[in-house]
Amino acid sequence: MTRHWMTRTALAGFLALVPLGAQAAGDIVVTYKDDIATLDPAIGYDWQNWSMIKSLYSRLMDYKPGTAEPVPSLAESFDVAPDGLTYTFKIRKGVKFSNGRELVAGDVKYSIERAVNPKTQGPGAGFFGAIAGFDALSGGTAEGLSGIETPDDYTVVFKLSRPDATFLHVMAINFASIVPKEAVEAAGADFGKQPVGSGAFTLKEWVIGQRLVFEKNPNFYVPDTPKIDSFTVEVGQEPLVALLRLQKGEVDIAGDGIPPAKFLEMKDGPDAADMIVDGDQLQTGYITLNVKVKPLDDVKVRQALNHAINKERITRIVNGRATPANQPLPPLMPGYDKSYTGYAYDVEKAKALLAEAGLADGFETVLYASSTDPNPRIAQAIQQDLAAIGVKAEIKALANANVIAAGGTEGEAPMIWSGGMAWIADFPDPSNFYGPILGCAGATTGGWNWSWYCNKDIDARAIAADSMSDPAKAEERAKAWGSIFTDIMADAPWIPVFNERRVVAKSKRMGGPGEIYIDPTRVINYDAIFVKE
Amino acid sequence: MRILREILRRPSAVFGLSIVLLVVIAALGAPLLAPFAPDEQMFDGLTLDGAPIPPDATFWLGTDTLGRDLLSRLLYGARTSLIIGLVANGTAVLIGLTVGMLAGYLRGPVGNALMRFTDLMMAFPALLLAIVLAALLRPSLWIVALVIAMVNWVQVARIVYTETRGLVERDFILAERSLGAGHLRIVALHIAPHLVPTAIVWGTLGIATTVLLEATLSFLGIGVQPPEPSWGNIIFESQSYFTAAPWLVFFPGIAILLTALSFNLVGDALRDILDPTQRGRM
Amino acid sequence: MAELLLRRIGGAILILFGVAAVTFVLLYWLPADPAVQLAGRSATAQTVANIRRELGLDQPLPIQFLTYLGNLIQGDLGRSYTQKTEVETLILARLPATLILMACGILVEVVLGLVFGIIAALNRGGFVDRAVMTMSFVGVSAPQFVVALFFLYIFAATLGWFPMSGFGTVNHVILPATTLGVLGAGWYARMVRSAMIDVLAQDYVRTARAKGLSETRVIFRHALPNALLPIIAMIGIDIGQFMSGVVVVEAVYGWPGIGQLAWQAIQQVDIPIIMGVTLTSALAIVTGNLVADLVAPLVDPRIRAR
Amino acid sequence: MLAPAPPVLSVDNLTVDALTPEGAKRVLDGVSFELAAGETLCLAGESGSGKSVTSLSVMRLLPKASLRIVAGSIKLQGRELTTLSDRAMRQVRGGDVAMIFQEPMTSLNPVIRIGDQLTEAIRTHQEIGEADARRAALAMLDAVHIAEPARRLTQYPHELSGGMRQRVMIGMALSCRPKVLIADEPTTALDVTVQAQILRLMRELKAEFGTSIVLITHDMGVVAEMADRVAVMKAGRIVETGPAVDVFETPREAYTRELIAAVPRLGARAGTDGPPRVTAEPAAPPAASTRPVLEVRDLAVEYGGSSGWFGRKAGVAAVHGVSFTVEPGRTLGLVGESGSGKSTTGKAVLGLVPFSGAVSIDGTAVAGLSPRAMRPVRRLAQMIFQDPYASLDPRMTVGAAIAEPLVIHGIGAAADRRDQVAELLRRVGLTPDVASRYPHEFSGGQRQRVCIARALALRPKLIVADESVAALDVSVRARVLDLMLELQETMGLAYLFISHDMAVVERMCHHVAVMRAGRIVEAGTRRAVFENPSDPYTRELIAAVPIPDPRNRGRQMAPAG
Repeated sequence: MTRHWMTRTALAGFLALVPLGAQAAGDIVVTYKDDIATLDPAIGYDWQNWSMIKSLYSRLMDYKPGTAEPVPSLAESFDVAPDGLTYTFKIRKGVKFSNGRELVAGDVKYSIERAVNPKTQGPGAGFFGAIAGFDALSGGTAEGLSGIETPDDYTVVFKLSRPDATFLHVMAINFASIVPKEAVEAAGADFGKQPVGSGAFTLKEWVIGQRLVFEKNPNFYVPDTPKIDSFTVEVGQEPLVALLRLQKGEVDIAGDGIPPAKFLEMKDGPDAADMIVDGDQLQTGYITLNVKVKPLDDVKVRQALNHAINKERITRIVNGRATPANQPLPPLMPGYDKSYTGYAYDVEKAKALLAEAGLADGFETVLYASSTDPNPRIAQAIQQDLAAIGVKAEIKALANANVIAAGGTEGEAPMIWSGGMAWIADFPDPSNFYGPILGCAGATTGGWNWSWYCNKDIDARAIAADSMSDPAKAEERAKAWGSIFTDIMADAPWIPVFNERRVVAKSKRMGGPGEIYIDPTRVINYDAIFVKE
Repeated sequence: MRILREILRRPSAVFGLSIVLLVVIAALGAPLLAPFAPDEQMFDGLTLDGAPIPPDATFWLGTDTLGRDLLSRLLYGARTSLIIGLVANGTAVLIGLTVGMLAGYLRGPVGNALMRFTDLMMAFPALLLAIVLAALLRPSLWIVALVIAMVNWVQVARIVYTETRGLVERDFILAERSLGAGHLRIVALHIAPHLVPTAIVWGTLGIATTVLLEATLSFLGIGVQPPEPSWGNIIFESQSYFTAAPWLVFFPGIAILLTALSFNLVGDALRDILDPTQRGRM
Repeated sequence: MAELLLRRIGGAILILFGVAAVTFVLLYWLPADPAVQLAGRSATAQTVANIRRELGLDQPLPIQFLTYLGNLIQGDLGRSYTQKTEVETLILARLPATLILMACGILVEVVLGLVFGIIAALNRGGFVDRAVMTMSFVGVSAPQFVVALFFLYIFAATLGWFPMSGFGTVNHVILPATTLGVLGAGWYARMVRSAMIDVLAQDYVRTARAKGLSETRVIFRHALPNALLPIIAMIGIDIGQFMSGVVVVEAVYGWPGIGQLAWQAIQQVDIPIIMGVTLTSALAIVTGNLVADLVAPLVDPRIRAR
Repeated sequence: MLAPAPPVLSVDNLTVDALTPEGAKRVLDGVSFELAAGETLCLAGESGSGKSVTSLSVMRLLPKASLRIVAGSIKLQGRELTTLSDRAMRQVRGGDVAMIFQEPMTSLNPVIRIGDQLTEAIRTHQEIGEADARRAALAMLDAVHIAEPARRLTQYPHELSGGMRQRVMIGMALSCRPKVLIADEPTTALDVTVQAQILRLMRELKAEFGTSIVLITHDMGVVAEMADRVAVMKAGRIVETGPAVDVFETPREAYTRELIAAVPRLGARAGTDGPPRVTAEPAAPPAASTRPVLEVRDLAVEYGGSSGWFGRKAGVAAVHGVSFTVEPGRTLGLVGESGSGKSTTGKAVLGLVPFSGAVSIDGTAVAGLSPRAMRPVRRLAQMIFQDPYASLDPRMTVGAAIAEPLVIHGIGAAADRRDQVAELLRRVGLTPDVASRYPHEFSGGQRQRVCIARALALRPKLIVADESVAALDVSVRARVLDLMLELQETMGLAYLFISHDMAVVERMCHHVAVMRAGRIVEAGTRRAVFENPSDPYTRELIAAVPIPDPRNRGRQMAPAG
């Protein structure tokens, strides 16, 4: 049996993959280096599958393409109670899963409960923390969420246990994608490989380790969407090789971006404007300074380090594909404080601060970094900057998982360069930059607050800001958040280094504005991209 | 002396020996020879776009992607390679000798257990094991050396085992036993000296393997930690540049190849000289 | 013969068990916590604890290992942490590609090794011999990732003769297989040469010559089959080398085999996959040795008699 | 009488150089001989005399890289072979001149069936089909008297005994009816009974096929048995040629005389009890009253047994139920053919292989003794091995090697040991100044003397001599044997003398035990065993020994069974 299977697969693998040079106008090829992990929306949480899951499933809410503005999607309309604790969604009628069944309110309840249920082992459960009954379900004492009600097939009512200004964003996040119960149960743990959704595309074929083929969903409820007939994701492609193939016209989008070496060459090339999409994303690269490790427990030391880093030079190492940062929030994020200047690059001041802290001769410390290029190089640049003020940092360039483990262990990692694991916002709301990475909640074993910074006052202000769920108060709320982050910077638990721009290479035939290739909420917006005639 | 004379009669061995000497000189003399500090990220070492600079009058072999002088890094990298080569391989040969000799001489349950353990190690894909160990132990120069030693002793053990088995069968060992010599005496005075050539040969050939393994581990980003230069991690840091800045891959690549080649050539010549029964073989 | 086979298989199973145990313990001590990994950055401590319990990671090591072994015996290698898929599915999906690559690599090294080894042996001590032997050391001394990058630069990027990466046609396999085979070819050339020199000095070769046989017949009918005996054992052992080689070669050439899978898994500390790939490799190595043991008697009647 | 026929093969002034890193070295120096039709010419000489180089030169099979014919001519029926093209030479090889070699065990290709190796030889020289060639091969196997010839065709060499393989080699050599057969030590590796059969076969076939034979041997017994004419070689030259009877009875050269004199003759000691006296020491009285130095009861040894993961594996019994005693100052000869278990017995006696049964040395039972308890016993019994080179650590000077037992047993200070070593070296006929040299600087005989000196260092009562002279040339062998006798007389040593050579055993021993397949088939005084053998196997062994007397030829051809 096994042998039969092997010969067949080997042959199929060998014969079926004819060179993909000339494809039909509506079919495009996207490449990635790594395997696509899973297409289960309750589980998938990396930037490769993020955009694919977006296009396979639909959610109550979505964003206007290329923007951060939430709009109803599966929901025809929604209604928020004045206290901000009850959300009522009216679901579009006649929406069908790719297995042919109509999507109803029960599916919404099932899907969100599934994302929260500990058995699913989903990483996104925490996003739904405001829904009533969350603690019972995630604690294992209940089977469902008491806060989700379905009065009829086309109405879903969410009851929150506390106001949550980001709730509409949460309803647009991948984890809130709607899945049909029967398909999930039929596929069991393999649902991620046999996805059934109601999004713009359906998965037609998945050859593990080689490619995935997505096909247009003809019944998709958004008119004229998607624009392409299908897209094939080829995995296991070295970014550099993908670029060369892209220049030959064999590939339409090089998903991993442009390797630095190639970037300069292409940027100066004649087709740069047509082939490179370069834009901001909701990302900040930072160095965490562990407030529980000596001598970083001294705020003066942390401030000194903030002054020591030459961010301009670091952006040069990434070929200028980033902008130096001075605060945790990226510029695109509401609440970003344009007037804040942060800590300037000033070696003398840094030395003076160190001397004030009684460390005029510097100290020794350890800097963790992801082992994937360019992070070890950036770490070395940081190392050299630190050396200039007498701080000797030993670099540990490790696999991400090991860095994450070190960061989540109290007293383990004095400094971590976040690159490779850097925070990219799940949705465009400043609160998304606080809780897990700077709030007290994240400062636990296994948490992502690698600074172990915990300021109860700030935590209280964060909760207050999040409770301003009235859309009218959006401006005020953003301001509140902005001041939270600049106040945090006074304590200097981070050295914000840069906001990396996203650079995508596409073939010349791909049309549309840059935003749909570097969509702030979708990465690549497969629903919107199209092929020029 | 005889060995040196014999080596000098073999052109390929002379070539190997000269490269080995060059590498040793580079390693020992790096501080004197290197035009720049190996980890100095020079402002003029990168173009304004952040691209490395090709070989020119200032930077003879060009600069790397952080604006450091490649020549200086290569010279210091020779230290890494040699240290790892000597330490890792020395340890590997020592472990291999001990295990192989004990297993070959003792046989019985202890010898059997040792050999089964060696078989077990043989069944591990060496690189995978090294990678897991490196991840587990968190790499530093010495840890990488240790990891390599833990992977590489197996071959030596197998060879020493076979050789010891052969020696034990020889009449002069039987003669020693008939004279009433104890195990320790037989092993120390009559078996170990016969394994010296093997140790020397593998001590040399193994350096080549070790240098390659270190380079491979560093190439995969789990070897010697930056900014400590190693020929492998120089390539690792620069591999995405290999079309745009081929010198960053070419020079360290050649350095690794030549070093491994020269140790192989010298080791091969030593095998020829020290083990006349093997003359002209492998 | 049957008893020997049984003993061999028994030994192989024990070795696999040992590999499983050693790998399991090593991975257990890895600093990375799979539950934290899985839970992702937005997880609460509660979620992490839930996941740890679901995966059985809260159990003591021996229990975890026994559970793993129990599943293993039923052919269940567990589920990948990151890919959420049965590990055996992932491995089986990628194994054919690796097997194709390895088969081509072995072909390259054996063919090159035989040709050059025989040429060198027949010209023993001469210029050709020395040239071949020096070249063989160049092959042996060239790190595979450097060869791979050089090949890519020269034959794919600059000359454009071969695709840069990928899988599917004969053209795709040539560069990776050659990269993989160059190292072995060096060893094989040396092995074949020394085996041929040994065999050519044997009495039966003298007998064959004394019979008045042509040199071609002496070499190919009388000497080569005998010289192949150590080579066959070598191919068995070589599988281990190859398993290491494919990690690098597949990484550089983007070959969709289990080496690539292993490398991804190691970077993501996806323990079930690392375990699975290690066991698969060990199985391949052990099987390779076993097959070499079984093939040897077909070539050498003396072993058959034992 | 007809005019003498032209010689089939004539070798004239053949000169061969060996190419060494130090330059050319002459190994054959103007060798000339002729071989008449139907004649057997024996090239006799000790190792290194150039016999084999001569025969390989005729076949043009000298290894190109190391040996080269620099002068001389080789004519086969008037046709010059030295200048023949390779292609033509291949036709000669195996067609006109065939050759058989010393080692039948390694001379046949192990991975090719006997039948294929035979038909290959036939088809190389005859234009016949496979089926005919197989018939011819079968006929040849029949001609060399191999049982079940048809089955042999499908077998591999390892499935045949040494004697059968040599028969196959002969059959293969004769399959194309060569004019000349060169046999290079064809029986040296064979047991004496098999040797007798092979020699008989060669004689038979020579008549049947009308082949002329060049027989190369170091064994003067074989020469006497086979030769019409003899050419004696020494150091690359032929020193004497002539008809066999003349050479044996009136040798002209001193070397030839020495060679013949050195050959022990079976029956030479007939009518006496012990070995000849070689010193003026008074003969020791028969040691009836003292206890034996070695007493062995029901000794059994098993080989290859092991206890592994899958239960105990039964081994092969090499020795079963062997019992004997050795008296002080006496020699017990343990004689038998290869595989009879005699060497194993010798090693077991000294506890070098695991055994069961009872062994006591000078009254101490050694079975089950701990290594520590065994040490005093070790001083009483020592061993001399077959290959003196292999039994000395090549990385140790001979002085250190001889002192080794003293060091091990903690006897004497360093200076004393030096003196003792000097004394021991003198004792075995070497000068003390050689102590600082390494084994490879000595000749075979000298090395064996060193081994004897080492064995004597602890002043043992018993020496186990395992084929101690088998690897030595005859002339050297005689001198070493004399040394051993002398030591026995002066030091009162007892020997357990293990040998396959009946004549040597006859010369050396007081008592003899004949072993076959792990058992003693006959034992008694030497005189009883040799003059009145009671076991048929003993009789066969004795009858098979060639006698170095061409007039007595064929005596052993009596059907022995």
